[in-house]
Amino acid sequence: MRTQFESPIVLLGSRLLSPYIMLFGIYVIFHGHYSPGGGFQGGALLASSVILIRLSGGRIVSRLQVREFFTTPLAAIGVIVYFGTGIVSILFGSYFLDYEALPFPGGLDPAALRYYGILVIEIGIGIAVMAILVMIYDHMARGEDYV
Amino acid sequence: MIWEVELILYMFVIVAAIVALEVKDLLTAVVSLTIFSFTMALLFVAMGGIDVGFTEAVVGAGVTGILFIVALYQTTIRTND
Amino acid sequence: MVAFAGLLIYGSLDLPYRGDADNLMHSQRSITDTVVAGNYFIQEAYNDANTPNMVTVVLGDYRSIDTLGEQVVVFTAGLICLLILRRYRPI
Amino acid sequence: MTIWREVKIMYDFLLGHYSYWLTIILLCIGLYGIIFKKNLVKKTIGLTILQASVVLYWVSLGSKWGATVPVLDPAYPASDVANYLNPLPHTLMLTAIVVGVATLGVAFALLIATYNRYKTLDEDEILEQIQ
Repeated sequence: MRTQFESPIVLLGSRLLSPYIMLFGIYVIFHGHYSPGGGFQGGALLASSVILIRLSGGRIVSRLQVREFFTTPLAAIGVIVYFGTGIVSILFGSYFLDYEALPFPGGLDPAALRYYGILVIEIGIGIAVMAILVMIYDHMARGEDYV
Repeated sequence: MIWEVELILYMFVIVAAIVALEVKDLLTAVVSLTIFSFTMALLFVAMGGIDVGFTEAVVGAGVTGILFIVALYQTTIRTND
Repeated sequence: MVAFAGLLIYGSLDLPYRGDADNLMHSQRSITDTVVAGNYFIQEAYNDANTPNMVTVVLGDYRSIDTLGEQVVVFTAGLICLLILRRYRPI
Repeated sequence: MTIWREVKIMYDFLLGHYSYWLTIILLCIGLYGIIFKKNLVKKTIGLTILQASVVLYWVSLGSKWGATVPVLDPAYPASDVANYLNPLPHTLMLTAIVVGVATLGVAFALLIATYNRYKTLDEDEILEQIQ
């Protein structure tokens, strides 16, 4: 099963649709406190918007958006953001991943500090899930084309 | 939890699962699996798990279908059963 | 396979009714007189983290080490894909 | 009047147990696909169905009659736990689905490596070539 052909209509439709999917993914990550959503869903939406361009445009067009080189460091950054939050909360005198000692400015009470701590963690999850799904797609679609 | 709706969705899910396993063409099987995943997401929402339904609708109906298609593109579509 | 299904269905006859609010997992105190986790999450989630969505609070605050392990599993799966499918150049 | 009471008990029993039975049927369909199908892609489809059925069982355990979704609404006080669903199974299954997709990627990587080596996906032909 190796048949493929170029179609400008598919590329145009994907380019029309992809930014709105990406915007909705970012909205889902940042609005996950008040409605269903969160890091996993938002990351999967961001990954699907990137994969849509890669699937319709091919390798040359998709290099303009997210380079294939950047996916693995981005996944590592996502894990490090999560883990670093726990380490920072240890350094400021609390348990591992207990957010009530995080150094946010403004003199907030522990409930509000937990609110922002959860937000930081959701961003880390979103970056990691997006990068890893795109990475799996890249290495599967590359296959035997590369040397 | 409206049990009539859940019963109809259960019937759809079981029929889609049987079709996905028994059909001869692998592309048809993948499309039927996508229908299975999306109906499963509707079933989660009918049971009240909206976060689980959202995740299944994004991941199961979107990314899984693309990964199956790419795997078929890299390998073969020929099957014996 | 039919015998296996019949065995599982026979085993499911003694399960509690689905959706009954008086189940053991939905009750206020467990049989050893400790607080059941789900009810504690429902009652105290908004007071602890100012967040209306309880699933987010349980995911990010109460069981955050679980989520950390899950993210490491996903990262490892991506690395395994990279290591299996990468072609090394012949020297 | 005693016959109606028997019918009512039977109706409640069926209403409380039918989802367990249909979930068990779904699990057996997935297990049949794993065991008896010879193509590796069909086996992967069977794995997906099996995982979805287990997720469905957990979500169905967390449901209550007359309760609303676990997002806090000021109209329903949170002190009464019968107003809200149990959020713990939802959280566990949320992570399980994403881990399932990542491990499905690993399965596809192994499958592509197998095809590049043996040029087939049928189980019997692979076993013949190994002999």
